[in-house]
Amino acid sequence: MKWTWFHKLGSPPYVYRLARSIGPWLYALAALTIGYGVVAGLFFAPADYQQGDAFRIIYVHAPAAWMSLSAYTTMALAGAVALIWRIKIGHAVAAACAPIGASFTLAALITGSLWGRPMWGTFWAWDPRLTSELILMFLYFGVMSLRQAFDDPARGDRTAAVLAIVGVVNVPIIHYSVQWWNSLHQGATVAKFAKPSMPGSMLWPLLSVLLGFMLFFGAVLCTRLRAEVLNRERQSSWIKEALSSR
Amino acid sequence: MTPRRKRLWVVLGILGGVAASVALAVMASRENIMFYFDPTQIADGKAPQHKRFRVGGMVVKGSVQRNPGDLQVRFVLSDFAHEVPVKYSGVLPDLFREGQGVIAHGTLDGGGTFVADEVLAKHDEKYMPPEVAASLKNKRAASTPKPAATPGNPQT
Amino acid sequence: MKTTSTSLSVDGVHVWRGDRHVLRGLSFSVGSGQLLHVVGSNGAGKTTLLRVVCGLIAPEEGQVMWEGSNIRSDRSAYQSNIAFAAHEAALKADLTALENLRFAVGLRRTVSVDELMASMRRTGAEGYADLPARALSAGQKRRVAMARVLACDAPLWLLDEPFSNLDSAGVEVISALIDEHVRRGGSAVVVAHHGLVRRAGATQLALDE
Amino acid sequence: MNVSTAGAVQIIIRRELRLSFRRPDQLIQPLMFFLIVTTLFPLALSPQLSVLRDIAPGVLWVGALLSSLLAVEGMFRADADDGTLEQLVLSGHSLTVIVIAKTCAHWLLSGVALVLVAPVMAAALSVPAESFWLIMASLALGTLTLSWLGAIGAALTVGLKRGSVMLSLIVLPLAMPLLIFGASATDRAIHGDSAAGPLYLLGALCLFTSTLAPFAASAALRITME
Repeated sequence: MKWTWFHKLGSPPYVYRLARSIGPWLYALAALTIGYGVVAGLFFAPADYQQGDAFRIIYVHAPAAWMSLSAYTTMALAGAVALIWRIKIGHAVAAACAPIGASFTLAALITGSLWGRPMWGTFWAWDPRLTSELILMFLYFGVMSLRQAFDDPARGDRTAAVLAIVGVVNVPIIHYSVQWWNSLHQGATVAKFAKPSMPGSMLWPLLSVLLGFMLFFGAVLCTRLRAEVLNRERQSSWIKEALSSR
Repeated sequence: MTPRRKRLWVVLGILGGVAASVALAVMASRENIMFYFDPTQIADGKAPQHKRFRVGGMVVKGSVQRNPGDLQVRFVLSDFAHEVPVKYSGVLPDLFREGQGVIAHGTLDGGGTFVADEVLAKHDEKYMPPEVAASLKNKRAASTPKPAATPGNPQT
Repeated sequence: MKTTSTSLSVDGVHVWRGDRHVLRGLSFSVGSGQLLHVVGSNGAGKTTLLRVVCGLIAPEEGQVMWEGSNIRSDRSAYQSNIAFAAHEAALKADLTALENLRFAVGLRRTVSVDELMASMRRTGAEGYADLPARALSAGQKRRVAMARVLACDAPLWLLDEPFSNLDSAGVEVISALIDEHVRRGGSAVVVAHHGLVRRAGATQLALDE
Repeated sequence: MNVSTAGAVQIIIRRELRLSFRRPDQLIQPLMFFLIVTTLFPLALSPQLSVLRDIAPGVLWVGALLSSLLAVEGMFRADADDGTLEQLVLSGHSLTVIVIAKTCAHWLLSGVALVLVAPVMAAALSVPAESFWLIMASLALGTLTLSWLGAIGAALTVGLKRGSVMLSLIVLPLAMPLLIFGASATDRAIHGDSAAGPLYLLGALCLFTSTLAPFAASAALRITME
C-alpha cells in the first residue's frame, strides 16, 4: 500500500498532470527568491574587503555551479531508477534534465571566467576545478547526443542512462578538486558542516538565489518533462483527454 | 557456486578494487603531482632548476617595487617560513596587492630569483565587508598574528 | 542429453518496439518432447519472440519461465540450456567452419574435434569443415550453423528460419534432425514462415500483426 | 562437462588472437595511425630537438589516445554484425566475464603493440633512452585504462551506423584525466624527475576502471543488443 506513491510517480498521466499543476508555482517562487537574492546581492549586500563589487558575480556563479552538479546527479539518478526498476518516466526526467544542466554548466563556466579575468588575472586556467567542470559539460553533450543517436528511442534512453551513470564519477572530483589539488579556485564558502565564511548580509542573498535556482530548475524541468511525456506518449489515449481538459 | 555466493565474491572484488585504487591515489597525493612548490620547498632546494613550475605564497608587505615607465615589477613571496624573490614583467591582476596570496608560473634563475611569466592572484573563500575586515585586523593585531589562508592549503 | 521433463513456458508477454506493440500478451508452453512451430507474416514478431525466449530481450510485461523459475533469476544458467540459431549463421568469415564450431561450442562444453566432425557429418557439412566461412554459400553456412546447434547438446532448440537457403535435400536433413531431437525428449521452438514442419507432435503458433 | 569461467576467458582470448592474426591489418592500422600522427607534430611545430623533447609527452599520449580509439571501435561491432556476439552472449557465461575477456584480448593486441612501438617514436622525438622504461610502463597502464573506457564506449555505440564520432564524443572526456596524468608521468620521466606521483594515479585509474568498467560495458551491451 505504501508503494502507491511510487507507482503513481511511474505513471505518465499522473506525472504530466503533476508537472502541469506545480510548474507555475515553481516559476512564481523561483522569480520571488531569485528576485530578492539578486536585488539584495547586487545592491544591498556590502562590497567585499578584497574584491570590492566584483565579488557580486558569486550570486550567479556559485548557484549555477552548484546546480550544474545537482542537475547531473538528478539526471543520473533518474536514469538509474529507470534502468533498475524499468520505470520509463525516469528516462523522460533524465532527458528533460540534460539540457538544463548543460545550461547551468555553461553559465557557471562563463560567469567564472568573467570573474577570473579581473580577480585572478586570467579568463581561464587549466586548473583541476575548471577542467573537471569543462569535462562535466562534455559529459552533458555526450549524454544528450547519445540519446539522439539511436533510431529506437528506448535504446537511446537506456544507453544515455548508462553513460550518465558512468559519468557520475566526475561529480565528486569536481566537488573535492579544490581540496585534493593546489587549485587556483578558492574552497567552498558554504559547506555542510562548517560555519559559512561569509557574514549574513552577504550570505542570505546567496542562499536565496541558490534556492531560486533550484526552484527554477524544478520549474523548467516540469515544462520540459511535459513536452517529453507528450512526445513519448503520443500514441496513448490519455493524451487527448489531458489536452482537451485544459 | 551458487548465485548468491557468486554475487558475494563480485561485491568483494569491487570493494577490493576500489579500495586499492583509492590507496594508490592516496599514495599519489603524498607526491608532488602538480609541479607546485612553496617558498620553503624552494629554500630546501626541492624545486627544479630551469624548468617551469608554480610557486604560491603571500606577497610580503612593502616588498613590491615597480619600475617607473615599464611593466617590470619585483616582489617577495612568503609562506611565513621562507621567502623567495620574484621578478615579473606584465599586467598584474586587480587583486594583486601586498598581503595577497598569488600563484606565479615561471622558472628559477641561477641566483635564486623566480622569474615569472604569469602571475595569478588567488583569493580565499572568505568574504566580508571592509569594515568587518578592518575591525578583524585590529583584533588580530592585538592578539598573535595568524596568517589567513595561504594558496597552498585553501581549506585550512 | 538431459532426461528431466524440460519445460519452457511463456506467460502473458508484451513487447513494444518503439511505438509498435509487437507481442501482445503472448502465452504458450513447450514441454519435453514437444515442438512449437511459430508461423506468421513478416513483421509479426517471430524473431522478437525467439529473442525474448533467449533472454536477449526482457519483455515489458509477462515472464519467461524455464523449469518453473523465471529466466531472469539466473540468465546465464538458463542460457546454457538453449541452442539458438539466428537468421544469420553467426560464423566468423575469417575462421574455418570447424574453428567456428570449436570456439562457439567450446564455450559451452568441452568437446572433441571428432564430436564436432560427427555433427557436421550429420548436417552434411563435413566436406567444407576446413574452408573459411567466407568461402561458403548461404546454404552451406546454414548447415554449419545447424551442426553447431547439434553439437551444443542443449535440451531446448530455438531456430529462426532454419530452412532458408537450403536445397530440398538439406530441408529433409534438418527436419529429420529436429524430429530426432524432439523424439529423444528435447524441446524446440522453430520459426518458419513456410509450413515445413508438419510432423506429428508439432503445435502451431500463429502470430499475426 | 560445463566450461569454467576461466576456461571461457581463455577460449575467448584465443579466439580473438586467432581472428586478429588472420586479419593483421586491423592490428596494424591503429599502429600506423599512431606513427603517422606522432610524425605530424614535428613537421607542424618545429624540428628543433629541444622543442620536440618538450612536446613529446603530449604528442605520445594524444597519439596513443586517438589510435586506441580507432582500435576499439570494432571491438564489439564486428561480432555484432555477423551474429557471433549473440552466440557469445548466449554461451551460458556471464556477460561481464565475456566483456572482460574481450577487453583483455583487445589490450593484448592493440595496447601491448602500441607500448612496444612507443620507444621508436619517443626516440624520434629526441627523448633520452633512459626514460623509455618509464614511458612504456605509463603507456601500458594508460592503454589498459583506455581499453576499458573504450569497451564502455564501444558497447554503447555498437548499434549505431555512424558510431565512430559518437564513440569519441563519449570516450574522450572520460579519458582526459588519463591524458593529464599520463603526459605528466612521461614529462617527468623525460626530464629525469620522479614520476612516482602520476604513475600511482595512472595505476589508480587503471585499477578503478578495471574494477567497474566491465559492469558498465556489459550493462551497455545488454541494452544495445536488445
